Amino acid sequence: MTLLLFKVILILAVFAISLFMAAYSTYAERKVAAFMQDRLGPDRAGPFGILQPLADGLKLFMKEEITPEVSNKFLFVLGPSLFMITALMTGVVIPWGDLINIDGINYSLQITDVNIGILYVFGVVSIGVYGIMIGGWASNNKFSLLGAIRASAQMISYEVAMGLSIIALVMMTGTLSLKEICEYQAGGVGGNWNFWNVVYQPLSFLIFIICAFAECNRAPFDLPECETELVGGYHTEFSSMKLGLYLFAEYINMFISSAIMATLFFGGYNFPFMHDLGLSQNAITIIGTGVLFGKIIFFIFFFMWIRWTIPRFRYDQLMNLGWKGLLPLAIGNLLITGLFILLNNRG
Amino acid sequence: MVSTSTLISLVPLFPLLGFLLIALNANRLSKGVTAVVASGSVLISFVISMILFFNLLSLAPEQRSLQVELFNWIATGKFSASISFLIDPLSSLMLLIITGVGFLIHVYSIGYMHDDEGHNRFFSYLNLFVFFMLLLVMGSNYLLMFVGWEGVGLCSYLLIGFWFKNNDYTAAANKAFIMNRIGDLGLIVAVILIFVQFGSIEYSNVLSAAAAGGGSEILTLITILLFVGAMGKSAQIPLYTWLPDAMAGPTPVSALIHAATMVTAGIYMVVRNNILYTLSPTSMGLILLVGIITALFAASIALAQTDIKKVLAYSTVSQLGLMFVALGLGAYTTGIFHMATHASFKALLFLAAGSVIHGLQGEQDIRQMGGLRKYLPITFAVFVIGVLAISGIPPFAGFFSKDEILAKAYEHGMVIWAFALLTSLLTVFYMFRLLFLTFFGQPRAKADVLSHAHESPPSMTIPLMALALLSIIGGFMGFPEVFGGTNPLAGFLEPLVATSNTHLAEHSLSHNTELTLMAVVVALTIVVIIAAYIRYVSRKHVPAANERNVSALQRTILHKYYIDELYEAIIAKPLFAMGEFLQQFMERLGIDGLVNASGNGVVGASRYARLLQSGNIGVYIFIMVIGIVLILSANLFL
Amino acid sequence: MESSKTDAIISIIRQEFESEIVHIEQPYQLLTITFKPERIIEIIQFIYSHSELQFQFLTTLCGIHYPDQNQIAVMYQLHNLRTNQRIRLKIFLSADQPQVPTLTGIFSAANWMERETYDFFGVTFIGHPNLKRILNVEDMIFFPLRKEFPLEDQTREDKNDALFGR
Amino acid sequence: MKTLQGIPLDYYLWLSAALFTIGVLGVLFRRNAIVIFMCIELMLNAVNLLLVAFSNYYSDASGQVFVFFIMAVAAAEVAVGLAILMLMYRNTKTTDINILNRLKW
Amino acid sequence: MTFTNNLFYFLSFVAVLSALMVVLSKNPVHSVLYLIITFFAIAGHYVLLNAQFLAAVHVIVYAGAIMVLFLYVIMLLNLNQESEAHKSTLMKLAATISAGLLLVVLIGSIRGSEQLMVQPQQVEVGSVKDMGRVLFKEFLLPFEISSVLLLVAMIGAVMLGKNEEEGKNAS
Amino acid sequence: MERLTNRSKIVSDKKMTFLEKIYLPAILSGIRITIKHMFKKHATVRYPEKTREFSEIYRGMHVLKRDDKGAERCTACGLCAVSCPAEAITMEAAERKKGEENLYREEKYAAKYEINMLRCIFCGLCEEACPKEAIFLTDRIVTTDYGRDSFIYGKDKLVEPVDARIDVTKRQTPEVLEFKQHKKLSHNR
Amino acid sequence: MRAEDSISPIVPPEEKQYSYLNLGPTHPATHGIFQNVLKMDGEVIVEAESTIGYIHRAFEKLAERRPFYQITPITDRMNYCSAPINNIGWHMTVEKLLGVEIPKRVQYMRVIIMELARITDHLICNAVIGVDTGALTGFVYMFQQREHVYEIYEEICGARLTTNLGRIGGFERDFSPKAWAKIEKFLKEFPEVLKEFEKLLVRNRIFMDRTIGVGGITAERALNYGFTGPNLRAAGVDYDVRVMNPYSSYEDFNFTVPVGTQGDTYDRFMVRQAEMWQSLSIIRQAIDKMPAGPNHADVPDFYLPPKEEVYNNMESLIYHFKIVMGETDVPKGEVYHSVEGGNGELGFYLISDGGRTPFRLHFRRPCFIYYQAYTEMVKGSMLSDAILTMSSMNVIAGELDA
Repeated sequence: MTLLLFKVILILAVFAISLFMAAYSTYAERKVAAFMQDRLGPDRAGPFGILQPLADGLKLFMKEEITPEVSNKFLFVLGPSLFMITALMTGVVIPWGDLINIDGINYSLQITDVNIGILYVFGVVSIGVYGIMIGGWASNNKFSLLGAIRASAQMISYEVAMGLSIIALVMMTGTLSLKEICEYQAGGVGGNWNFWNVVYQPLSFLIFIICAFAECNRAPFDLPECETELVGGYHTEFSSMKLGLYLFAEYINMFISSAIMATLFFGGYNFPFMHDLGLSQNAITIIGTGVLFGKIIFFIFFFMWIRWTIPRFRYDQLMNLGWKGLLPLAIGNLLITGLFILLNNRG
Repeated sequence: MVSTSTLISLVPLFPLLGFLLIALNANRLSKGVTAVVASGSVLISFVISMILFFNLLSLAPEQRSLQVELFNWIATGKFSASISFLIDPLSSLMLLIITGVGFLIHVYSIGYMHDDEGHNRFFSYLNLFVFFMLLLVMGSNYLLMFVGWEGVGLCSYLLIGFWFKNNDYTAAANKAFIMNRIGDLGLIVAVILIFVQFGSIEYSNVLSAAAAGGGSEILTLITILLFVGAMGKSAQIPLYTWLPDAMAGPTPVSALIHAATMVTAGIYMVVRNNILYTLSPTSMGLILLVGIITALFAASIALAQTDIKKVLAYSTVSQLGLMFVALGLGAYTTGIFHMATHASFKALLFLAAGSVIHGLQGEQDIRQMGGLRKYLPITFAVFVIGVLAISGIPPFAGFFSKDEILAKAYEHGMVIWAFALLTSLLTVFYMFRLLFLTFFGQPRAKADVLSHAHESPPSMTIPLMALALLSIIGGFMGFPEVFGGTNPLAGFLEPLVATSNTHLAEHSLSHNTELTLMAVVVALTIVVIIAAYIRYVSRKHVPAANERNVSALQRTILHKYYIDELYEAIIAKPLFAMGEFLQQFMERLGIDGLVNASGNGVVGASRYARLLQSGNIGVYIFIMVIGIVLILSANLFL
Repeated sequence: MESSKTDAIISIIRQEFESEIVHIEQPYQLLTITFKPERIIEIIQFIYSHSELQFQFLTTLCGIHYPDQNQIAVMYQLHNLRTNQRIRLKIFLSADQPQVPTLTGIFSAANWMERETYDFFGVTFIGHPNLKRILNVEDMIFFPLRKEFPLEDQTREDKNDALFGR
Repeated sequence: MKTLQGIPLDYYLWLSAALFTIGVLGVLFRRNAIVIFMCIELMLNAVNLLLVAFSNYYSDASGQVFVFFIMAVAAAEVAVGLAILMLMYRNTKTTDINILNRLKW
Repeated sequence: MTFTNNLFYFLSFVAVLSALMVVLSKNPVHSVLYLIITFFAIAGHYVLLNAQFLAAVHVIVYAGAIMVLFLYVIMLLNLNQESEAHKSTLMKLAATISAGLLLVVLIGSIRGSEQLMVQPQQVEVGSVKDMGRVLFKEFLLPFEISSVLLLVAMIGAVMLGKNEEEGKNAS
Repeated sequence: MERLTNRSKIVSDKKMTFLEKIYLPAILSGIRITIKHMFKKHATVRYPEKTREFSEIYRGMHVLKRDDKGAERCTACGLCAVSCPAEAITMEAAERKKGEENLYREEKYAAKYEINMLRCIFCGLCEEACPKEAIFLTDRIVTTDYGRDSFIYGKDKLVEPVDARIDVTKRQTPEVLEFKQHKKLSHNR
Repeated sequence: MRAEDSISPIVPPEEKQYSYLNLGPTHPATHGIFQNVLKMDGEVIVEAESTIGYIHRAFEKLAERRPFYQITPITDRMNYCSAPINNIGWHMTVEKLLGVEIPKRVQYMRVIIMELARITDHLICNAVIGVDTGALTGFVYMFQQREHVYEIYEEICGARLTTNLGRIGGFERDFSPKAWAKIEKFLKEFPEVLKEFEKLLVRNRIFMDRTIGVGGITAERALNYGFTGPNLRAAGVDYDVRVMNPYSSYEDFNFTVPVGTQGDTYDRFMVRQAEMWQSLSIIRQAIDKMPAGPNHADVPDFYLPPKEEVYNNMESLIYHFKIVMGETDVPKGEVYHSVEGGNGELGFYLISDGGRTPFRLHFRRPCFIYYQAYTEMVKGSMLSDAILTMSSMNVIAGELDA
């Protein structure tokens, strides 16, 4: 098996898994919401309703495609596509697992280890705004426009705090590569006592997760699409699979942010005692990937959990929290981290 | 346990934090909180200084120099300066004085400034001052010292003009500031020269390079310029006139800045650079000369002053002169010793004077005092201790240090010794004059003032007592060898001046001579005290309120030899005249004319040129592009 | 409501507006005074600000059509919350061109109530800031609550609309 | 990255000259202030590209640092410029640059 | 070799074409989108030039922030092609000619230069570490100044964007 | 405004403590509640398989009752139509012919009896108005449909089938039930 | 080109560009159908105008054609969140006109029903405030409880939402044991859920930030606008019809009148929340004090005779016919009766000319009166605030348009 073939397979796998996770996130969202609200959730399609995502997808494909008369046709299609593409692109730099040995050759379960992985993620995420903006603008609907404007302002604002919170982490680990950050946390208990980064950087993690909520437009930051105010926000006018793309992309974003959170703060595919079990490398890698997905699923659940619990912010309060709350906090965290590193290096 | 290097950087940090905390929340914090924060921060620094001091003691003498670099501050080309702190015997001693005396004065201020509306502002300034002073003595290079130097100048300015609503006080603050700038000019030029000469401004580099290099003209120039700086800060002739005026500030300020710490910066600086001075005898001579003249001159002025704080201020100038005498003689440790003892008893005197002023609702004129013994018993007691200390009565602190100076002077020659002795006797006289006029005899204060006269609150008296204790025992740190044993202070400071000592001719006075000298001095002192007693207590002489009743000499002295007027006449007036001339002719005719002409020309030209302005931005851009094309093509084809 | 209190109210109003009072009654213990329509706003202002009356809460306002007299009555019901007294004021207007000054100057609440009354009965409230139909469509040409527009008879049987009839 | 090598430096010169000229053209061509603004960004980027190319050629990071600064300046410029544009639009209801012909006095 | 060259040609083609479209498209929103494509092409060039960090920053700053601002403003002002008045044909002609002149002059001045090869360097000048080292050592002062500039720009933008009436009400 | 009664009490406290200001404690207690509910009994009724228990006096679709012998009880007196506030009931009366005694209990009967279920508000007034125990509301639901026409329920849908009687005894008061046991009133069954 | 020619008209600054947003008629936040045209400057509302009447059904006109007992179903459809209060209010109005003495037991039963209705009303309003702030889960928890109340209604009258509950003079039948059991169950279960709901929102800073200071109105303005009910009490005026003009024996029960301070959304929320607790306590007291007695008053002219009599007894049958046809005599007169509805003072102004139908019936609908303040309350606030203000005012379209 050549490297190229392996990579192609890996890319396809990541693509498929992203879509799969997104599809089942919609299902999980409905189930979690239902369970938290003493309801049952979808349970008609298949046992426990597990075929519901397929049914939903089918329905979205079959629905009539409505393009508003006055909207800009090209942009109207471009918006959701762009949002989806950027959502999918992020998965490239995430280390899904450690090395796997096939026929004596070690392959890394990461599509590409860009040495500025985190920057890459930020770059791609910042493009995602266009999907929303273009879609919202092209709808030619005031609610959509308001939603789009809110979304872009919110995403840009929270990107700042998010970036700063990560810089503290980067200062600590000394690398921008996700793989290296992940390996920095290798071992854990029983190994060489490198704890998860969240132990060292709890504040950074807190800021990051809050910003992740905002970047994914999830409650309590779901202002761009809050149905009681803006009907549907930026995707009010969308129907059929274009709407599907928006919804899907949102869940993919959630999946990817969960993956990034797990990688940056919770050791990624590492798990405690991983080197003390005496397992073969491949086994460790496979278990590690499983562990990573466990962490991801927990975070996705956490996203939902929060969404179904707390109210949302108002636009100005959101901005206040971002600029006056999280940003100074992130800067403070940065300074403290810097101070510690300085003292540590000296002492 | 925190490492020593961290401890060092913590010393100045706490006063800075205190300052920031108070200054940023001046209107929010209550007075109590402010006082606790301000004094507490200095106390912490003091404790840390103590720890450092003992750390230092535990090291071998050669190793007693700790340097900690926080970060590189400026790095441009060859020039580099870092924020780094140097702790060696000299600076650690200074630290103890600054933080110790500083802390006591902070505590004193709690009582003294309690009812002032600028209470919080005052404490923030005090803390800032302590911070800068620490920076000054702890800095490991000239630049950092300069920063501290300027900083304390700034604080001094702020504090002198603390009651800025009074115009006179503001003028005094301005005076201090300007005088100091003259000195600072010398200092900064000296620092630049040092950099040019040695390629570095780190003490360690410079001093070792200088020691290795030997004397030269440039070194003399540097040292003289440095001394100009010292003259400004330590109030030496001719830059001394600001110090008496600086008494406009609150009394704790006078005690802290203008007696105990800031004014000794010059001493510190000279001692820090003792090698340079040792290598340039010319400068040494200059210091000696300036010192002795200042000492005598100021002492004579003090004889006739009637303001309790002014007397003390001139006394300070005089004592500083004495210290410079010691430095000029190459007796660096002696200078430091006197500085240390002086810090305690002069602070004590100032604070006691403040207590008197406080008790009399702001009265400062000694002619309006007298007989305060009964009203202010504690103040009286500590004042007496202070006076005895400054007069050099054994075994009070001043005795040892002054005696050491006299001994050194004697080694050098009789003339110097005679002048120094005269100064010292004058000191005794005016100090006892002050004491007798203030506390003995009949009360001369107005009845209503007297009826309210009261002892100060404990927050003021306790620091007084602490300082009094220091004034009593402080001398023993420089216990002379004559009485057996070794001089601990000299030993402690030995590594600092070791290089200098190798260059200086070794004098030594026999023990007998020294003891004789001591006896003579003490005897003379007692004589002078008796004279003062007769004049001011027995005969109840009180300085006349009216100037006409005094002799011409006295009047001259009272007017401080008309020095201020002299400065006014020979410096200020010509300067103003020149300014006027330049304003009238150069400015109006020459420069203004040129400027106006060009302006008028442009106006005239633009009357036509403005027709080009269509206001259309597109056209502008268009023209711009054409211009670029033209320029580029000119480049290309020509 | 005790009669003494009512009497006091009546006497205060009588003192000021004796000539305006048409009729006073107390059906079901609720003081009801009928006034001539001309000075009604003045009267309401008076009982609003009078220190003993202080009817400062407009409970409701509505019209009543009396086809026999060809009159439209406007009923104002006020409430003094402090003493818990209610009062009902009535004026009778000609049904041909009912006009009365607006109460919106005193009670903001009167705004929609008057619009509703206009909508239902065609009473023109002079000076109303925005007098247009509120519940019915704006191009309606009649005033539905007048009695000359009867609802269809409940028992009629000729109407047999497959969708909405019976 | 072995495959990536050897593009002549003057190719980049041509390219950035072309981009720059297009930017200039846009500035001259359009009347919409926002588009003019964007064309200025384009010109800046042409310069950036050249700087990076030079930086790579001389293997000196200074060129890239300059690009960094240009980005910072561009961000500042855009923030202020767009604010001015908003103000202009608020007052004149247009972004036509010719409307601002009162700037001449 | 050829791969790189092809990539270079492709990116250059995209960059120039979409740059032209920026100028020529009537709808400002399209202009913005074309400009974004141009920026991506330029980012691609950066990667070719082994400046990945700069490429990422370029995308984040230009595409992620600056162009969003543009789009934001255009959306807020609701501009479309109808709102732009067109220049007279004469002006357009003049514009084209002068731009062409500029191009000619630029080409003329570049033409003389010799063929220099851009090589991927052994020393990775584009890495974060190197950039940081240069930025914070040699260019520390400009760096600080540019931070001040950004701050000032921020304040300026806020002041300009502030509603005047609000200010009046507040006072 | 002074208090009108002495029973009032201010209930809203808008001051936030520091803990409340930092969001987290409230959010934590919130997510505790929601997670607790995940493991609680669900309130959902899986409708077509299971139905909610209706009350005995539920007001659903009407039924026109027959008596014990299978004859329609309605005598077309029209009270139900009069009492209907929604005017949903239409009926036409007819005289009973000979030989129809087993079909209609009284001499007069409703030849046509229609309820427009779109108009009907299920207020139950017709049931109360009926003096003949003829019309009852039941716990059956009027099913949905696509057209409006199909909502006009005629006798075919309203009259209970002879072989599938609908039990309404639960709706009747004990006194009525007891009264029906009387021998002399057996004609009333 | 001369410069002067091209000087553009500068738009005067006061003519800023505003956008108009149609909030409604069918917007998720307008619970019911009514429209608000908002003039917006960005997200800030500069001006608002309300258009109502989308579901106007001319109840006042309809009532002039209906016998008294047929008006009850009409009242159902005004505030459909608390229909029983409307029903019973109407019954009491007629009883007042007739001068009928109502047995204590009936009065207490009415209190229980009315307080249950108040709970459902407030419960929906508060749950919907939660929804409009984005917290959907609390809403679902609360709605389960509303379901239980509806089951109680169902046990009592057979219907759930539009109840047509009770008759003139009392109830059509006594509460069944099952109904009592359900009431007891509700009294036991509801407090827990309510507490949980409060825990989710009341001290949550996000919720407090969203609601405090939003859509506030001063007591003076509120009174001037004719506010009643929780909205008025939120502004700090403790006007409650149950206390000021007790009806149906409310004077027998011990309860407090919760008030707010600033009349903002949070106050309204808290007042409603507190009123639910008070209602629970009133129901408890009513059950404990419940006297024995008949389930209706003795009004042979209006209360239908028992069915067995009708089937068997000619005189009863005649009465039955008379009542159903609405041919009984009523006194002439003019009567105003008000009850404390879910949203405030629900008044019935009835003029009878002695005929079978009212001569004129006017409803004082609290929603209709206070909703006109909405435009004033949202001026200068943001879009999100406007929505919260609307939901916290609890505008019920049925009552608004009547």
